[in-house]
Amino acid sequence: SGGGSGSADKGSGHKLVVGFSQVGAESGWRTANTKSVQDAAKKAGIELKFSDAQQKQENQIKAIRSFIQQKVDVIAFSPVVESGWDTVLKEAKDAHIPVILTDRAVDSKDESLYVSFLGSDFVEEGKKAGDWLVKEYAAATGDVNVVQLEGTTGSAPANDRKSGFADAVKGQPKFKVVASQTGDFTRAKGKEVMQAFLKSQPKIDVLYAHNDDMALGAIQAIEEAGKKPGTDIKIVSVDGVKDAFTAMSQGKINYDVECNPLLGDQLMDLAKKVKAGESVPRRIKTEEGTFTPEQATAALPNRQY
Amino acid sequence: MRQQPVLEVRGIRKEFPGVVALDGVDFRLFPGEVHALMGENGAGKSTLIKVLTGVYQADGGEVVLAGERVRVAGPLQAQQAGISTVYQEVNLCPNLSVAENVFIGREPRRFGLIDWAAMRRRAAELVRELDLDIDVSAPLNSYSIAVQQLVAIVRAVDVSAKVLILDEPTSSLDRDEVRRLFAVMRRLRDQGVAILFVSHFLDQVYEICDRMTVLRNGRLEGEYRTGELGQVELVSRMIGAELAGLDQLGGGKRRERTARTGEAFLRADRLTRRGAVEPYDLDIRPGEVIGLAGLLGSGRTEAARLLFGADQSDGGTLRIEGAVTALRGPRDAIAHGIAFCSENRKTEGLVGELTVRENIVLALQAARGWLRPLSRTAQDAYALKWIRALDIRPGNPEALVRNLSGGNQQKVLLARWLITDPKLLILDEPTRGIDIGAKAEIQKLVANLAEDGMAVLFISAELEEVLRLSHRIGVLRDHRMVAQLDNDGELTPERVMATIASGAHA
Amino acid sequence: MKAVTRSRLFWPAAVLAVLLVANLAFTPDFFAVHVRGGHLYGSLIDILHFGAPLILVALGMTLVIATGGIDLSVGSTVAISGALACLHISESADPGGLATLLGALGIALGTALLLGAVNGLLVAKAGVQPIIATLILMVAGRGVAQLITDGQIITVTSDPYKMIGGGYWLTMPFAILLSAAVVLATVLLTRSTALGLLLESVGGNPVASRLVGIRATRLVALVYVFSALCAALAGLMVSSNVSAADGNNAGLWIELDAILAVVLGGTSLNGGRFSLGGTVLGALIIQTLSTTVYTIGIPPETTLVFKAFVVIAVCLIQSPAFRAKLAARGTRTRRTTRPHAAAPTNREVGA
Amino acid sequence: MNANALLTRLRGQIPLLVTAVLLVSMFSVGSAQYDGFFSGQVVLNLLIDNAFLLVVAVGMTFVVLTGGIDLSVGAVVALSTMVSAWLVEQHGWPPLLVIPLVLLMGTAGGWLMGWIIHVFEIQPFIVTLAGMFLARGLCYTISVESISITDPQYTAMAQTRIPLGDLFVSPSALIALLVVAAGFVVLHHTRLGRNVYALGGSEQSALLMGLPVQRTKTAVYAISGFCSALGGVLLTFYMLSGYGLHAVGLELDAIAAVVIGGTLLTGGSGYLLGTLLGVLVLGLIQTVISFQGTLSSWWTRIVIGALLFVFIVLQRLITARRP
Ligand SMILES: Nc1ncnc2c1ncn2[C@@H]1O[C@H](COP(=O)(O)OP(=O)(O)OP(=O)(O)O)[C@@H](O)[C@H]1O
Ligand SMILES: Nc1ncnc2c1ncn2[C@@H]1O[C@H](COP(=O)(O)OP(=O)(O)OP(=O)(O)O)[C@@H](O)[C@H]1O
Ligand SMILES: [Mg+2]
Ligand SMILES: [Mg+2]
Repeated sequence: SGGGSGSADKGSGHKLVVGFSQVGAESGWRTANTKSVQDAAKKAGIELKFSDAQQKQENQIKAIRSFIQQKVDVIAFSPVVESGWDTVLKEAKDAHIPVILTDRAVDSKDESLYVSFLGSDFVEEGKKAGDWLVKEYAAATGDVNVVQLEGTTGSAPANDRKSGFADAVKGQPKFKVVASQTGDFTRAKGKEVMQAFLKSQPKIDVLYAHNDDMALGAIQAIEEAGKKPGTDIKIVSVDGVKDAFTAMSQGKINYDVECNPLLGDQLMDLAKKVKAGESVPRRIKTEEGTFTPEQATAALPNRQY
Repeated sequence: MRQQPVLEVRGIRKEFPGVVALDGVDFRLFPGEVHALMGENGAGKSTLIKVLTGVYQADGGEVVLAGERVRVAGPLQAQQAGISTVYQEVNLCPNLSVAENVFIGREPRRFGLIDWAAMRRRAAELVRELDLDIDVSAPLNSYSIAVQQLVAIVRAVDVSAKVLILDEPTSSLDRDEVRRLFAVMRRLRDQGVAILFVSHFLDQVYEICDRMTVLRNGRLEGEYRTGELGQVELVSRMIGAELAGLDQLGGGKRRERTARTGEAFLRADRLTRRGAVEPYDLDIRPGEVIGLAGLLGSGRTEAARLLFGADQSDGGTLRIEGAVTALRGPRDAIAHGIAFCSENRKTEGLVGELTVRENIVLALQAARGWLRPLSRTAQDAYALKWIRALDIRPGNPEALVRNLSGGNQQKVLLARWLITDPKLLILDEPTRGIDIGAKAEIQKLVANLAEDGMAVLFISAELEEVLRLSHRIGVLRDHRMVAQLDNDGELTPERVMATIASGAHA
Repeated sequence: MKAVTRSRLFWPAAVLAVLLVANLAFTPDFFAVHVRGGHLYGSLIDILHFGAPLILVALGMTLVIATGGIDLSVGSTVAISGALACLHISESADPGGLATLLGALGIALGTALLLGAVNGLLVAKAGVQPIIATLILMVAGRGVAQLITDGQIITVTSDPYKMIGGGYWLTMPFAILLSAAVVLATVLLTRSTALGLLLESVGGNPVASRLVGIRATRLVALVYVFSALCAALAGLMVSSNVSAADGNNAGLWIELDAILAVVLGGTSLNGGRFSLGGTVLGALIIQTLSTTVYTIGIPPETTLVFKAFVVIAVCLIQSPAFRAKLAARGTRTRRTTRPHAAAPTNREVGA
Repeated sequence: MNANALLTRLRGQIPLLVTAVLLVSMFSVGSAQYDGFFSGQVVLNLLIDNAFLLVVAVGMTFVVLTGGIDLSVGAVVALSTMVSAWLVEQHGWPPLLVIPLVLLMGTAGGWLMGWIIHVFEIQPFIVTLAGMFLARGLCYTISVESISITDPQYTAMAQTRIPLGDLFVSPSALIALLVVAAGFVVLHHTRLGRNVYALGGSEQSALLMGLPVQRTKTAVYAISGFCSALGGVLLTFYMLSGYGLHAVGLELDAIAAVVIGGTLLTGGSGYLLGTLLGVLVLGLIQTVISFQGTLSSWWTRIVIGALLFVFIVLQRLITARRP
């Protein structure tokens, strides 16, 4: 490395090298996340070693090992799962390479294995969705029948968004989750499952989808059943992708909890600071909001992904 | 008072969907005898053997082994009980070496591990006993069907069992091999082994067997001493009708042959393939039957395969109807009106899962191309015609070929090529496993086809058959065409044998 | 009666019927089909509708399997064709136009033709084992689909395109009609020409097939092309149904479902005899199973356990060996009610 | 034995040699291309990182040699990690009890599948697919979350590094090599092994030759089940966690490794050492990708496919050209 357009090089005289191990490319959200990291690195003049794990933890471990082998300055990665990182992180620590987690935490007991965690909190997202529901139906007296479209069984966002939501509505027996199935985070499955729900459930008031894609699929199913999404069935979802905002502006989604993939700039800043030896907070939350249809309509033109 | 039979079955019944293969058959096998099981194709011989060895479970009746009633659960148990079997279709593992095929399941071991060196050494010895000169560490499928049959025999014989069952072991062997096999059988018999022998060659049966049991249509016809029953009478017991004369058994006089002249349909000039057959010349005129004679492994099959494009020649030229032709594959050959009926019906011939009808029309259909399907009526007509002509049993065109008896499968294969109405018909061991009645029919058929102008290349291990049909005979030895003899009426099997032995032009 | 039960389609059909009836117990109006908004509406329609792409993919797979091969790349082909079509439509000036639609179809099917040809050449000409040959495209193809969509979901709004997978014609979902037409065409193609026989021959005994002069190379290559075309059509259907192309997830694991459908339909993975009707039934069994899971509310955590037991039960019922053993057990237990016949010895040889 | 026999047997090994040579060339190209690639540790890491795959692929080789297929391996691996983590962490069972138990469970599961396949004559594809569903499903019924393992004995296994000069290997890598050696001996020097080949050559013949077909078939699936469970144990050492989504798609990797190694999917022909090479090929492709380090997600897949393509086609061309 070195040379080239290295105008950003300061002090040490060689470009900062960051190794980033991404989970995979399983969704548009993830791709936006990848892109943001890559663009930010370019902008900050940082050499990025990028590796895609294709949803496999073992591939991520391999990638981190190879980063250590290549003696990068900082390692950043989005863990596929929370557990099972101690060994390889210890190796990184032994090689004096600081590690930053993005998007998801690890459950390691040894706090010294990573310097900072930057990203969203899936449980929090589920909670926000639940809170909105509680508020929306504060006045309602009868049962509120909720159907849930879960993410890929066993995946962290699915687990966490489910439990966060459940926590938020726990105290209120009127909220009944009458059906809950996995839609694998995809539109096609979301549509298929919703279609079955519409036939097997006599009364559905609310749909809670673990991501926008499933919600968008479900909307089509609802429309084909001759009902009005957003009116006959209220919809709350997570992610905040552009298509969902469009749907919101048409009144088809009632509430969307943002899960921001654009943490590239923050990550690069963090990497520079860590390399420079500055102290950084252990937990940095990405800037995430929640959107009502009005807010979404306003934000739609600037939405990047 | 005779001694107790080692193996006895009483009232055995075996039914397959739509067919009663065995119906109340009794059968006894005594130590120290060679016992022939006789019957037409589809009479139930192989089925009886499979019931005896536990491949099939009988639907009724009982098996008594050394005086005890038993239920033979499977071939493994049969083997453990001292019954060693060579089944009709070669049932060895083509991917394993010859040595392994001989020893698998009872490999010599040292410290719990297979002793490969000992295994190869002993296999080589055993194989040499039958005068086979083959590399025992080569995979079995690099050898011809005849060699494979011998390997199966070697395996069965070496088990040194109380009972040895041989289901048509000689169907592709030549005289010498048969002689050596009989020597081994006699030795075993003298040691007290009971041998069950199935063959459609009556001469062989009369030569080696002490007694015989005749089956007809799955029923027991009777049990006889070989001396008690003449050949003619035996045949009439087998087919259940009086025979006009021995002449019809196929042992009869040779057919009149008018020598053919004119343009050769096919002419091979120094045609060769490295490692398979040395350069040879051959021409076949329409209406001519050319026989190929030679010992096992002499290269007859391989010479024939070159004429069909089944293997690529790497030297010499082939002319078809005068024009030099390079056959790129069987498809080319078929397009030129050549048909090749392989000696190995199981691996190179039939598609077991398809029906008799489909197997019969397959070659014709392939030649027409997929866009011009034979109508179902046409298919049925072909199938029924040849089922009748060759007496294929069961006569149901929708039966799966896999379920047919060996001889009937062979007839299906023949029918497949006959309906393509070829100009040159290559028949490699076409009468393998076919009963004598049908054999005579087939020989007559071949002669008639030639009479009508078809050229025929006829390969058979049975020299008499070759002599009976051919106008000329090419003699092969060690992959070389050593002579071409005119079958002028004076040619005798002995002279052909002598030519083979001397390897010189006669 | 016996002739009916012996038919190859009897057991798959029986299984399907049992599954459907089981649903009735949980959802009383499961079999009800209404007309709503001019469309047929009901669970049975849904099963056919969502099963349509699987039927298509499994159809192509059947022919591949008949030749003794296997095609793992169908899932990627599904993704690629949907992605290409949606990309073309989304970039065109007139997304709702018929010309655009035809262009999209042409690009998608044309590409599939190419992909199938690559598979076919690898298998038939180069002699690579089918599972590996198609694994290459399975891995790379998913990447290509992502490359086309840039990893995002391409949403399109095109009424004619929507028609393929999500539209209705004569009150029926068009997808059902389309796949029915393809099934019919395939049946005609294989059974009223000699294609079926030749394929079965190649799969049943390749050596013998060569010796009877069947053009096995060409036939095998063509079968992979056909499979890719079916997959591409399925891909169009899937993406059209949701009006979006998802390069990441479209057709994920559909190859397993398709193979399962073929096998449930009674076609052996070893090649040879194949049954298109069986495959259709197999695909419907799988789709009904999913629908059953949704409608009777099996929690996602136990869905797979449930599926495992259903699949095994289905296979056992279909297995002649199992039925024979069951029947034998039945007669034996009935017999044991009287004391054992005092046969002197009835031991198993060498047991 | 004469020279001719030696030659024929050597000729049988040619595909294996070709694969090995291609593997070495791929490694050389990688070394020339990337800094730090040409090191012993990269080679050893191939073993360390793919130990569990190697073990699973050994089991798969047995199955494929009989002409069968085992789709359940990935799920059994996941179930093994899950059961280990669950028992050790949430029930406090000692690892020395848990590991044999898990191995037994895998073996029994495999045995059961083999038994069903043989006795009821159902195609292996479906039976093992059902096994896959069942094993994955059982994972989720234990927990949908991942369970991390903090047990000191597991962490010790995970972090132990056995030095080899300047380099090191993990105990798991050694275990995997041991399994390969054991598999080799069983396949090539015991009756069971030869019966496996015979079964793959022709099941009907094997039956008629009086070979213990049922025993062999169930044994083969039991071995595969055992190897999967052992692979799962090694994976727990590697990941220190149990998770229902571990090893998704591993069955395809294992089958690919076996087939790349020259084993025919139709059975009866192939080598265990080929499987070792196959695993190394897959691992090396992965390593090249990670050293490349600039590929976006989709290019990663495309390049993996392309490398696989080049490898397979070269392998075919070279082996096909010999006389
Ligand atoms: N598995 C099977 N299924 C159905 N029918 C069968 C099966 N095996 C044999 N048969 C039928 O049983 C009858 C007896 O066949 P078998 O093989 O015993 O004859 P064979 O006497 O050995 O004849 P060949 O001389 O031709 O070998 C035949 O009609 C055959 O079609
Ligand atoms: N001593 C031997 N006996 C038999 N076959 C042998 C022997 N030595 C070598 N072989 C091989 O067996 C193969 C048989 O060749 P081929 O099939 O052409 O013979 P064939 O004359 O048709 O004899 P048959 O068909 O009667 O076995 C050849 O490849 C030959 O090399
Ligand atoms: Mg017979
Ligand atoms: Mg021959």
